[in-house]
Amino acid sequence: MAFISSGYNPKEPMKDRITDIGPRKYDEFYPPVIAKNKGQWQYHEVLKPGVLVHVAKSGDKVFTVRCGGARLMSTSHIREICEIAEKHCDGYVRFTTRNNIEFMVDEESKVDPLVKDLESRKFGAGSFKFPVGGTGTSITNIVHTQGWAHCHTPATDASGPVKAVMDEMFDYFKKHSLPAKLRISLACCLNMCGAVHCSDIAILGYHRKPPMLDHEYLDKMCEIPLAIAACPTAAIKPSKVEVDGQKLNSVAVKNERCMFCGNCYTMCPAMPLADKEGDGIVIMAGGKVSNRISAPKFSKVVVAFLPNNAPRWPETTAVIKKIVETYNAGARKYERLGEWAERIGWERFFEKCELEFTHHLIDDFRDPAYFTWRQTSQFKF
Amino acid sequence: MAFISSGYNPKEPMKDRITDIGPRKYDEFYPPVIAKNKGQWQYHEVLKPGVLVHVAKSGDKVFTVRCGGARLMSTSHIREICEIAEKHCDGYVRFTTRNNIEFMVDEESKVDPLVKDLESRKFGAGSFKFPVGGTGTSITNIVHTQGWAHCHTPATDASGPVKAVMDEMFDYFKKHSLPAKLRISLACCLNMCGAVHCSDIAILGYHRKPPMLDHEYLDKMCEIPLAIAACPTAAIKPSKVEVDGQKLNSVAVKNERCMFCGNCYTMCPAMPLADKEGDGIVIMAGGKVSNRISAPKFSKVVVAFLPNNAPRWPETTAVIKKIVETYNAGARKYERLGEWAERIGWERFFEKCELEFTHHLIDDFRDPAYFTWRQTSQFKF
Amino acid sequence: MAKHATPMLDQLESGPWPSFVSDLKQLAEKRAKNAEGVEFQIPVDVVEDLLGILELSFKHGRTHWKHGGIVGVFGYGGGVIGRYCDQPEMFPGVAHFHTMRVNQPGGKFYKTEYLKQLCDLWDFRGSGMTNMHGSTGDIIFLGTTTPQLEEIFYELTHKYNQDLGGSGSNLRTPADCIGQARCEYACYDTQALCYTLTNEYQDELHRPAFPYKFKFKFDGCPNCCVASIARADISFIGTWKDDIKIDQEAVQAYIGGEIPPNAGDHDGRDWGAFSIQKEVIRLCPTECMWMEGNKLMIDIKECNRCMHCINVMPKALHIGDDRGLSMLVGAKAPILDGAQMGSLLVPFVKAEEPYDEIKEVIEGIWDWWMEEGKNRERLGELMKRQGFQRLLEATGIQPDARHVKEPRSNPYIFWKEEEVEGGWERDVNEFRKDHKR
Amino acid sequence: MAKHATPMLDQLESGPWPSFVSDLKQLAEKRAKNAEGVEFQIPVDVVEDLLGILELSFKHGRTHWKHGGIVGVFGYGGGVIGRYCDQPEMFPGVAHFHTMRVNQPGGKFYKTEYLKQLCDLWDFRGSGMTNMHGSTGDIIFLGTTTPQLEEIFYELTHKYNQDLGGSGSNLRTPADCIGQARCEYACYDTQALCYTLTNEYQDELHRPAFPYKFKFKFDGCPNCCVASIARADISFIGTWKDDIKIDQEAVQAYIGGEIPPNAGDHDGRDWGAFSIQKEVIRLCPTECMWMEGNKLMIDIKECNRCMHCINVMPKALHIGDDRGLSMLVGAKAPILDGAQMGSLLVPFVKAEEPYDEIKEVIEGIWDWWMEEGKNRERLGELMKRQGFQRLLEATGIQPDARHVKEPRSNPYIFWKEEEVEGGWERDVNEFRKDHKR
Ligand code: SRM
Ligand code: SRM
Ligand code: SRM
Ligand code: SRM
Ligand code: SF4
Ligand code: SF4
Ligand code: SF4
Ligand code: SF4
Ligand code: SF4
Ligand code: SF4
Ligand code: SF4
Ligand code: SF4
Repeated sequence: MAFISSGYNPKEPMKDRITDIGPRKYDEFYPPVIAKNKGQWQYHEVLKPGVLVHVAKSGDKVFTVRCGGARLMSTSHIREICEIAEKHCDGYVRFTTRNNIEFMVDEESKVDPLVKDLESRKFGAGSFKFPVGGTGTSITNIVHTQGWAHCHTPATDASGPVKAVMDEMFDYFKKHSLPAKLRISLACCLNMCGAVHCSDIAILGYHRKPPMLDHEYLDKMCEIPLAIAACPTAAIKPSKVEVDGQKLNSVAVKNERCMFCGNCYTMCPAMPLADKEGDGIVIMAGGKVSNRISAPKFSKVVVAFLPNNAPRWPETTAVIKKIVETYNAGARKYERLGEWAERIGWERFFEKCELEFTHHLIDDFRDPAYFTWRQTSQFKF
Repeated sequence: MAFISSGYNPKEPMKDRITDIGPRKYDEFYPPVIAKNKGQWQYHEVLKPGVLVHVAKSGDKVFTVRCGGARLMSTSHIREICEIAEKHCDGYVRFTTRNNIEFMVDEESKVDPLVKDLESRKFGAGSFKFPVGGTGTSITNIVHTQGWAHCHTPATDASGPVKAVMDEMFDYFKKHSLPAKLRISLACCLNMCGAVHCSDIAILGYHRKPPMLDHEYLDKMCEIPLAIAACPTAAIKPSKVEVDGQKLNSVAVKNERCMFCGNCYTMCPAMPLADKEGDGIVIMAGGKVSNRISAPKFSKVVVAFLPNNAPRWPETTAVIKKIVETYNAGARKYERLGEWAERIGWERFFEKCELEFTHHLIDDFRDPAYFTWRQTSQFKF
Repeated sequence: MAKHATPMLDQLESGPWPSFVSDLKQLAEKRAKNAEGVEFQIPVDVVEDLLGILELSFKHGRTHWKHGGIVGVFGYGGGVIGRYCDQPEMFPGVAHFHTMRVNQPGGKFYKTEYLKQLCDLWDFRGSGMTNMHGSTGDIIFLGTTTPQLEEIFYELTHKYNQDLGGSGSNLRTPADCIGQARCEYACYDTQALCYTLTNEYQDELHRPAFPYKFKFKFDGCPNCCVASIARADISFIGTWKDDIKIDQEAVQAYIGGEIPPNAGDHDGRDWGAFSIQKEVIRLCPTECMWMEGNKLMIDIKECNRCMHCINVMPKALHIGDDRGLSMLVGAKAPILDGAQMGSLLVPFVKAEEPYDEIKEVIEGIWDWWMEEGKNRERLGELMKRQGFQRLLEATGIQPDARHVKEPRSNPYIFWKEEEVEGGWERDVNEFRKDHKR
Repeated sequence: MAKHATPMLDQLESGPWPSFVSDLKQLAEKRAKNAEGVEFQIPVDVVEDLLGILELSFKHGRTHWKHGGIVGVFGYGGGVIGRYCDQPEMFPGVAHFHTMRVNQPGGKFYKTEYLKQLCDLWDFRGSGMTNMHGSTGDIIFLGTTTPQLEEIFYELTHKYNQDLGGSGSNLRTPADCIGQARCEYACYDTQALCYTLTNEYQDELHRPAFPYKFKFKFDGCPNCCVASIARADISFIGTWKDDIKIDQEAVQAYIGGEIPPNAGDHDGRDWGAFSIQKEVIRLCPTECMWMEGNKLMIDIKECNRCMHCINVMPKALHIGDDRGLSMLVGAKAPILDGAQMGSLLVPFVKAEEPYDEIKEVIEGIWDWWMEEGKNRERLGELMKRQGFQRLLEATGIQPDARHVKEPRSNPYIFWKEEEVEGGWERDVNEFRKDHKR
């Protein structure tokens, strides 16, 4: 294929270069009903799972149909979204903060045809392309990250586990049956892109083996001081090694001080951590970000490790299913998962969810750990 | 006065020496009704402030009359206690964990004469010797420490402020009028003998000037390494100084790193901190130790500094009075001071108690400080 | 006929949830066919090789991507994440596989015309695979080669009036909730503020001058639909000062069961009849609500604007009119020092053009952070290291009980010399006159 | 006629609360008169000089006591606190003013005969001033001279069968609440356990072998009347496992207002009629109580034994019969690392002679602390530094959700090599076969 220039001239990079123009302006893309009623919305109703109506002071209404999507998305899929938007929504569409797709129409009569159309579209192998749902007290799309599809530090995949879990949770996506919203998020390493640390249920990729040291190449591939500085536990020290006869500058790692965060690898590709048995998933639970009733909460580690059992991660899906069902059975209306766990007590949470409490779950990271221990005689047998 | 030997012979310290015998056994000192009914008590009633009755399964009753005492106590005062105990209680008496005195009788008829007797006894200058009260929802005796009467590190006195505050709180000592128990404690320095850190109201002596350095004597009077090691903030470094011509080993203190804890002085008398303007009182509030309803709580710093205004510490008594009255007016039945403050929010606590919120009250001591900041959009205007 | 066998991935084509594998395959086929006769600027089999390398990762339980090194467009320090695979011979199509971050429009609203333009560009010069959207908010172009980076940037800016987003030690692409565009709870115009600040700080977004990344997120109200409090160095959360507006008739309609609670979003299960006592008044965290006969009363002074009652009865209760936002600062993921959520710095500020007050706070924070922050130290970590007091000084904000959940429980107050009567200099020999050694 | 003028102290003779100044003065006079003709072994004017030096401190706003140096009785490392004043010429009577800690009897019960013996001894060989009691629990003899220390110890042990208490890096004098002696809430015999352990560990109490001080306190129930959870390295807090015993008739009597709530100790103010819903059921932290018709029901499995309901209705509700105690460890004052409350280590253990299970835990903790603890490092600080897991290993206790208020929110788990399949040793060149550099 011949190289086709955009007009850019490498010899004169600055020639009529355009920079610092930022994004396209939001209001170019507002559907008319939105543009007209912005800031004048009066109330909304959730008509059924996946379908919202917002009513403006003017009396205007906008009907929103939300459908799920794998956010790892091809242009073919996006073009199909455009086709639907043009057919039903005058060519407007939006995406949600959790990677769902929202089609908006300005008349109730347009809702059913839109929904029917969306539900009718399937991939060849049978999965829905645009399942309608994810509103209200359902389980909506899983916020996630790159995983094995693009990143260099993951301890698990992203799109794979997400697909596996959402297949299990599909009924919850389609129904408003939970006591409150339940958010599941995934991050494929401790960097936690997507900030899963405040999710009702978080799936977190975690390494369990200290970095290997590629001594022969370490000094060539990395800035040794940066690698050393990257380590939060100061487990890395400079060291001289001898590899077949030649003295090399390299590093040594105090393995028992390593907490497998991968920072060293981010700084130095000659210190890989990834390992088939070593890597896997940590399950966290009980976080939230809304300020509704209770303040936002961090998720807590409830399972220290589950293996990367591709392609379906059965251990992970089973644990999540059990937690969701136990929460669903036990929580009160409006009660988030973390609020429920705190009300019944974490000792009960583990008992009811049939999860083993292991020493890994006791905080031993720095001073604040103390505040997670139990400084009261109050507990349940 | 001639030296009178106990029989101990300094030349033969080990000669029929008796050691490791421990305390006298508790049951030697139980009043008969206690000895008989121990472990068989069925319930109790608080008949009036300072007077309790405990009823045993056997039907036996023990009536307890509690009275306040300055725990800095002379043998004369103790002998008077004995006289009373012999007159009314067959020679039995006890002290409470908060330094009150409890006289116990086994018949209701004996209560009034005992109370009358106690209330009738006054010191020449007019203060009560044995004020009856301190039970139930009253303000009981102030747990306190040595202060200027005996210790070497205090930043305030103990017995003086206690007397001043209890004079102000006297009506509360005599009445069951508060929503719940309210405990006031005092510690004359950060060592917090008496553990005031979990009191409804804590009076804490605090230094505000870094240690002076008595260079000339420091090396003679102290083990320099111990002094250096004692400092929690590593503010102390070894240093050589010259005092009129002669080179001396001494220490240097990074003043801005000093948090005035006095540990150095405990290790090294050549590093005194005490200062008339520098020293004073920190007021803390909202702590508790019981596990009733809510878990135990630490007290929080609500006033960063009040001067040592002997003999009556008027600023301190005024602040405490204001807090107690505001709590008394606002709290619900059974609600401890800290539970009340948390329910209305600390922003309200400061407003209602007319206390200024200064930068000193924001935690900046190590990592856990973060958890005391406000990670929510929830607050009250 | 697929280039690589992908038995494990194929398994993920089953099940109801949209299969990314099926989607990848449909694009792979389309590129192979190339009906439109596109002059692909990167290998036509890029998606086949992506499937292949992903299958290999499923087999090995390990990623096959390498750290990207520094690639980008001229004059920008961000917007591109370099990637190379560690099996280029096996998968030449993804030997280079760089990401480009394209700054999404506010509220993630799109016109199809524009979306299709992006698709054309990306089919032509990239893999055709995207993330809609990345966790920060950008449109993610997933996978192209180094020579194409400038070409894509040139077309984006010249043809589509569209700039890149952030990466590296820059301001990252700001993101907002849908807000006033379609939400009755919005206390300020999240899109307007997000857009204004994004453009105001283009230089900070494109040219690394910070110790580390820095993020803005804009939530129109305390429901936090863009999760700003969990993942933005500065979260802008809408709030208000005056009364919650109450439509007493509508309240009665809720009590009477004519209107389903919480906009009807609990309808998947029988929760029994609505009880305003149980579901609203008793769940109010500040206990500032009560019924006076048929009238619902709210003591707004005691309300902390948690949104619960409004969420339950959106037809009856409405946010107040004296609106603005709170600024919380320091949220971040756990690396290195443990995760943080935003800590309240500015309880209330009006959110009105030209937003000068807000910019002042932002710039005060940046000056301090750029002065004091260590390399790769997030704002939250600096706050922990130097203390909240320093942040107040840097922004000229007065200490306020609203800054804390509770006052310190340790009495370790670091007094400054100028705060202490008589200062710290003392003559020990004077002292010794009263206190013999 | 007083030896020193004390205008400031005199002020503290006014007001209703017992005046320590008046008390000091009465003793000063008594010694001056010396009606009984006691052969005082320390200066007769010791109390006058104590008043004098205290007045001087009131004037100066500073203490006039110096650090004590090492004084004590032969073979003991504790029990005496040395004190000297820094103005011996002005106040010769208190030039030496050492404290002796006398191990108080359990529950602080006394027979006057014994108290008077102590008074005789202390008038004769000391200042006659005491603390009844010290914060740890001891009887404090306040102020004597070095030569008297052995004499007093000799008389205490030989005449009064009484030993000293603790100070220094020892086990400190254990203390207990009144417990079963006079309290219906007591879940075990605090005096018996306190006495048994005090005697069992006399060597640890008298001879410094620890990194720092170590304290035991014994509370018969979660009301914590000896504040063990705030100030003991090991707090022993009574609790029970089976049902709270309910006397339904008495419950009705409370509801009917025949019995005042909380033993009548709120009678100083009109709180209105008692409401079991408002005052008991709704305040129960676990919400495990309800009325079934006239019957009060408690789901004991959900109860956390906070004592509230029992405290409110002591005639109707009684602790269960399957009794024991919880052990919480690590409480301490703020120096150096910030204050700690006890953290739950042993949720439940029977408290029965010979208490072997309890001793095992104690000794496991001591072995670990003596092995790993730094000089002046309290147990709680060691727990923070090395982690709760180490404490569990040292005591052979299984991790349990009851050990935490909540599980960790940071995922930074320090895995041990033996826990990880395949261990940690790997051959990077093997790895490189699948992952090119
Ligand atoms: C579309 C979206 C905003 C956007 O700009 O894209 C959105 C839209 C609405 N949110 Fe949200 N929220 C959206 C993400 C969130 C998030 C962010 C997240 O999950 O990452 C949160 C925080 C969740 C958390 O706390 O962990 C969020 C917490 C809420 C809450 C508080 C729920 C709670 O019980 O705590 C409400 C109030 C409610 O549910 O009544 C709310 C309410 C709403 C309302 C009803 C607001 C309105 O009147 O329009 C909207 C419809 C809700 C629904 O789905 O039934 N929205 N909402 C996001 C849809 C995501 C999705 O595709 O599923
Ligand atoms: C005598 C004493 C025990 C002793 O061994 O000396 C004692 C005795 C009783 N306490 Fe106590 N408490 C005693 C110190 C404490 C302490 C320790 C302290 O304050 O340093 C506490 C913890 C306070 C705190 O939480 O900060 C304490 C918290 C309680 C509570 C829980 C109160 C609460 O609302 O949290 C109860 C239950 C109650 O009040 O109904 C209680 C109940 C009782 C009862 C009713 C127990 C009983 O059935 O006999 C006793 C009479 C209480 C009264 O004064 O009306 N006792 N009680 C102590 C008297 C101290 C004094 O002279 O005033
Ligand atoms: C693409 C994206 C994940 C995704 O699949 O959506 C992403 C991908 C990466 N993130 Fe992230 N982060 C992404 C959103 C986030 C978020 C969420 C957010 O911004 O709301 C977070 C948590 C919030 C925060 O900033 O704390 C996040 C926290 C991190 C961290 C940890 C930073 C910290 O201070 O804790 C790192 C590590 C680092 O900076 O070296 C990191 C680093 C990375 C790197 C650059 C890995 C590296 O060190 O090279 C990843 C490149 C992956 C790739 O191959 O493209 N990423 N990263 C997200 C950006 C897309 C976009 O622009 O829209
Ligand atoms: C006498 C007494 C205060 C009182 O007036 O009652 C006391 C007095 C002293 N304590 Fe204390 N402590 C006393 C109970 C306490 C308590 C309360 C308790 O035991 O329940 C505490 C808090 C609980 C704890 O142990 O954490 C306490 C925490 C301290 C500390 C801080 C220890 C820590 O780890 O934080 C120190 C500093 C030190 O050890 O160097 C200390 C040090 C001291 C010294 C020895 C000062 C010194 O460093 O030389 C004081 C001697 C004063 C004197 O001149 O006699 N004292 N000390 C208490 C002992 C009397 C008794 O035996 O009954
Ligand atoms: S979470 Fe980790 S592995 Fe996943 S995308 Fe972010 S940095 Fe990469
Ligand atoms: S993985 Fe993290 S903790 Fe382990 S050596 Fe690397 S940087 Fe240090
Ligand atoms: S608190 Fe401080 S000054 Fe007071 S007695 Fe204890 S150590 Fe001494
Ligand atoms: S007072 Fe405390 S902080 Fe200050 S120098 Fe002395 S030991 Fe260090
Ligand atoms: S954050 Fe508030 S304003 Fe924004 S979309 Fe959610 S509910 Fe509406
Ligand atoms: S917003 Fe929240 S705090 Fe305010 S009244 Fe409603 S429920 Fe109560
Ligand atoms: S702690 Fe419990 S058992 Fe001991 S005295 Fe107090 S209430 Fe009674
Ligand atoms: S003891 Fe406490 S938790 Fe148990 S039932 Fe009574 S009030 Fe509830």
